[in-house]
Amino acid sequence: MKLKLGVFIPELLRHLFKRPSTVSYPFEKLNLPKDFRGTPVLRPELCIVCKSCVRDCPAFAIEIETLSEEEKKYRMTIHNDRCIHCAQCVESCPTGALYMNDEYEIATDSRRKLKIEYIYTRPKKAAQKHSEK
Amino acid sequence: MKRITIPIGPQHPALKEPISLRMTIEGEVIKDADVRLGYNHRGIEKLAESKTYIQNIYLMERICGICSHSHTTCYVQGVEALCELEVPRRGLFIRALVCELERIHSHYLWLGVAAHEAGFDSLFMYTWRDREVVMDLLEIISGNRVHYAINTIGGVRRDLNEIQKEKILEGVEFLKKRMEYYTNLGTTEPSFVGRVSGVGILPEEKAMALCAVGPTLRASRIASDIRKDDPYGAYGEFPFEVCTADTCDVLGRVVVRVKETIESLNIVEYIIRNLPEGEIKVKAPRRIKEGEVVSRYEAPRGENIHYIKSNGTDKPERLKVRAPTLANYPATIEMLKNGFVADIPLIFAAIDPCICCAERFVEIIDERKGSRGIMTMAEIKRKFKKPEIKKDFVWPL
Amino acid sequence: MAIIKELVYLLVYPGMLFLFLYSTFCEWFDRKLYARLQNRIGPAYTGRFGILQPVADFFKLLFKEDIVPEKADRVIFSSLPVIGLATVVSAGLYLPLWNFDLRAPGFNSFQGDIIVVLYLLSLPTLILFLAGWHSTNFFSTLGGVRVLTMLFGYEVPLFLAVLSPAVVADSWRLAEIANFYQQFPFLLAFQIIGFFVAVVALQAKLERTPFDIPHAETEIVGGTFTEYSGKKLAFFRLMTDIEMVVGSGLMATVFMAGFSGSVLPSLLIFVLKTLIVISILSLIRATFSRIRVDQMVVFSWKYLTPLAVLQLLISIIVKGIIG
Amino acid sequence: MMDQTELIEKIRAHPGQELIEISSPRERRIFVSVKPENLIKTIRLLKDDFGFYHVSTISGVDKISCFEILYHLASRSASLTVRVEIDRNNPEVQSICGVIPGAILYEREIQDMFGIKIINIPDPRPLVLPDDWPENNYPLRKDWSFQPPEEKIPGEKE
Amino acid sequence: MIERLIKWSRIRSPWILHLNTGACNACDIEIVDALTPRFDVERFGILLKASPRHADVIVCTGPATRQMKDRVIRLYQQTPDPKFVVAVGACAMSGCVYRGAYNVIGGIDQVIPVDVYVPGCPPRPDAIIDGVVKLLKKLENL
Ligand code: SF4
Ligand code: SF4
Ligand code: SF4
Ligand code: SF4
Ligand code: SF4
Ligand code: SF4
Ligand code: SF4
Ligand code: SF4
Repeated sequence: MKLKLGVFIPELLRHLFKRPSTVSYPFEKLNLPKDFRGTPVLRPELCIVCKSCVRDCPAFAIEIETLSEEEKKYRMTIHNDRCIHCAQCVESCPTGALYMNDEYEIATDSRRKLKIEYIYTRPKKAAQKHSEK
Repeated sequence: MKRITIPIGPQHPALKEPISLRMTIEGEVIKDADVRLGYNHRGIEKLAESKTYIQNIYLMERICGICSHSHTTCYVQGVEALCELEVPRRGLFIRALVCELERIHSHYLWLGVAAHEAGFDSLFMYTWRDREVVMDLLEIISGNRVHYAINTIGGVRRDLNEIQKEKILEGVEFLKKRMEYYTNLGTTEPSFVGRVSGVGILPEEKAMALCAVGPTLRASRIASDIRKDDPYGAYGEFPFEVCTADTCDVLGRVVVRVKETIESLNIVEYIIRNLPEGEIKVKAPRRIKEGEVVSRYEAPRGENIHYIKSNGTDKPERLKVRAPTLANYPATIEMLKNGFVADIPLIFAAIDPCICCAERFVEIIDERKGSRGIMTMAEIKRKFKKPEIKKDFVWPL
Repeated sequence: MAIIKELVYLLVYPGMLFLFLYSTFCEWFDRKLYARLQNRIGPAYTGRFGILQPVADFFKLLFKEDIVPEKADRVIFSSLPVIGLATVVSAGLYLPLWNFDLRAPGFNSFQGDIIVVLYLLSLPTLILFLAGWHSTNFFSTLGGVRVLTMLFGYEVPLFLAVLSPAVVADSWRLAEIANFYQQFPFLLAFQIIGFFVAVVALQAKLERTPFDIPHAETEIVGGTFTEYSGKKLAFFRLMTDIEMVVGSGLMATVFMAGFSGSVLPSLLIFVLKTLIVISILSLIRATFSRIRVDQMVVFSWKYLTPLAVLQLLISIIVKGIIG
Repeated sequence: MMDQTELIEKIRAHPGQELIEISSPRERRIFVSVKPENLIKTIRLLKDDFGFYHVSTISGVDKISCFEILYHLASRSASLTVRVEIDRNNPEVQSICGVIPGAILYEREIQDMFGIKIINIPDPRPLVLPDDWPENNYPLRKDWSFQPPEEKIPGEKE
Repeated sequence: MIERLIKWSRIRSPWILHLNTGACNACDIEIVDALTPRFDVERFGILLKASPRHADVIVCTGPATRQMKDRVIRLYQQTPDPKFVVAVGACAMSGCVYRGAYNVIGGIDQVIPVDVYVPGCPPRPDAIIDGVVKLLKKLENL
């Protein structure tokens, strides 16, 4: 191996007159790839409260509370401050009630704002069958 | 000269390998070194016993942010062996593809970090700029830049389509060109070579006795690579060479990694061109049969080994993880002895302990407790009044 | 009248105010160029093109809390940054920038002022050493020791290289040296080696890559500055910046024939020439990796000093021929 | 390279070995059980005569009835696990650092996590657990459990 | 006038100290990534500093581990006022997948006050920049 003084200079000078490779974020948003794993979102009308998502979520980010047994009223809380955006819940959900959108710039100054609650009643069997098609 | 002991670290970003090095030095020369782990210790092994096999995939992934795929692959391989699942070939190929892309990103990252440790910021900037190309490829394959979450028990979660394949080939082309340039640069730039050659010598016998792994071992003339010695997944089919160097120093480790990157780029190309058709995964049972398994994997930094013992439930009985960096610490201590203070970061970076932030931590240990501050700007202070620090946090033990 | 002129000279141009503004501009220029060499943008949104970035840094530090480590000697620890700043500013006053009458030298131009400037420029190094030593932090102490070790390396070649143009010009006065080379610009061609040696030594004096050994972040955190915060850090940073301006101004005076004419043209020439020197410094910073302190000493005694001696020989021969 | 059945035969036929059991559940994996007192001897034999020079790691399992310690050795052709079972009431085992110095960190880890006393360990200080860790708490024992502290989210209504 | 100068300079020059309190490294890498040519946070005047004495913003990654807890507090105290803390990643917010592990507190806000939370595991570098920009906005309105 021979040493050459200043081998890097040509490369450096070449780039001096090139456009920098810096993107102008945050003034221009970046393109996201298709299927980017952003934030999990629930479609309450599809959820049959089977709790597969709760069981499989590695970060305990989903909680389902029963508000009323007779009315079949439930509250699902997605803790975005715990979520690791792995999309396992989407995969586990038998009805496709959960999906990932592509939001990722959700920084805030309070953890409370990251907690998303859905209050819903469990849909009737028929309605749910329908939407599966 | 007076001997003094200085703390380097207390904390190092890798999960299993958070570290505090205590150096005893005389002037600028290191006389002795000692390691203390535990700053990053989170108790993953215990935690794993209380999580299901599926949840554990994601836990394993988060052992480490650089070789995240290594840990999941090693883990799912083990679980698949336990329940005797036959993973479809396409699944294995995609897994290997992500493995190699990860190796490429890790070695690019490492080259940058090594340059940064040597104070060569321009090279750091250039390599990391080019690393973005790999990150983009990984993102289009898996949907996330770092924790790909592509492995699942029984195969992989996402398939590849034609557009993605094309993009990967394009990226590989570009990366190969750049890596060749960096090979040339890294081995001919006098100030850089002056910093890395002859530094951190680890002779062959010592490397063996101290159980070094990965590029650190290979830079000491030993051609050991789990991908060749104990082929897992689809690695039996890929043509590639095990790269070694015989200088036994940091320069050798640079050379090994650079060569390996080029090999990996070739493997990626091979995988894309020979990707078999078919399913990508098979369904896995939730409960895993009783048994035990040792799973080995060649991570970018060396051998990664998981020992899994199952007891027939949906949670493992015992999950032991040995990440490669840990295996290299005894060797590192050997290398540090009689080196210069200036070489600590380089030698340390040479085993690639995900040092990228290893020195950012460098806690300026200021043992005099509660160094006093003069409040010149009382007003500002009031304005930025903060909630109290919770010093009284009690550990429930 | 003379007093007012001198006050203006001290405080406004080319004294404090000018040096402050121009040094922040130079820092911006250096950072921007360095960033562009690395294919990035560099400071961009503070003022136009980020030109006010160093100013913002300075004021922010000025208004931050200021911590003195408990074990450190409070008086020394706090006074060092101010002394350092004072030395570089006074070194700056000797640059032949405004009222340099060759026949009637004023208070800031006299035979031998080149030596005074060189010594004033050595002082910041000592101050850095003291600052490191008095921080009582291990990393700072190590940084301080490295500062001193490096000083032995680069000081001799720097002096030899800077003095050799003076030998040819047969004067120890900056204004006269500059004037001499304005009359005989071709003689500068014989000073190329000296210029190279002096720029490298200046890079070492400013502790920039590849000689940023005393505050190598990856090795010893902030080196000598580790314990400094708030105002004191602001002054130290300003000190380094002004040192860079004065150093490159010195290079421009002795190796590039100085700055002639009245206030405005001389200012323009000054800016142009110092920016050329600073560009070279930035390019060096981007091209190399940091070397070890022992390598640095070996380098300067094996290559820099012999080259500087060679330059001195050439100068003496040239002197003999033209004299 | 030797195939594992051949290797097993060779180990079995080797004079001076005192194995309780040897098996190979899958390719290139060998499990060997020995008595604690024969541990050092076996490891030395495996290293000197069969090329298992590399300690990949040492893991332990709490089997309630006893502790099981597994030494994962590796050569270029296979991975071999030496299993010893030790008494839970008097957990002690010899250090193998005399044979393979690279095992030191793993032994320290085992010591921390299971509270197993390693006899003749060159460096007995704790490795992974925090400095202020209370004594006689060994996280990986099955009878040790941990209740996480309640989380207080700042700004949350109490 | 002075007030405005102070505020202006503070917003324009946030120097960060990167502190890993037991993270898996991915967040750290993404923070470093934000410094490199593609994202280049130096545009905003952000510099990465090695010493807490020089920093204004502590960027924390990782769930606070037991061993790190005291050090986090000490580093926080060593940083001169005014100082701000950004928690990057699910770990620093809540402990992520390590919730319930014996050596993890779970979330850096259990130890020191946090100003901005950046979700993600790891957050993309642009999400981190977004978090810092939100911190600066918060400062502006203070
Ligand atoms: S339907 Fe699936 S998730 Fe529900 S109880 Fe049966 S196996 Fe479990
Ligand atoms: S994406 Fe993963 S972490 Fe987030 S809610 Fe779904 S399963 Fe849980
Ligand atoms: S979201 Fe899906 S997985 Fe979760 S409870 Fe509802 S239906 Fe079940
Ligand atoms: S050696 Fe591998 S497993 Fe360990 S921290 Fe580094 S990347 Fe992660
Ligand atoms: S892998 Fe081992 S060292 Fe790491 S957290 Fe788990 S128990 Fe601790
Ligand atoms: S040490 Fe290894 S495993 Fe850990 S983050 Fe770094 S590369 Fe990954
Ligand atoms: S370890 Fe520190 S200095 Fe090195 S690359 Fe990472 S952030 Fe930069
Ligand atoms: S938030 Fe995720 S990526 Fe970041 S440190 Fe934690 S586990 Fe790693």
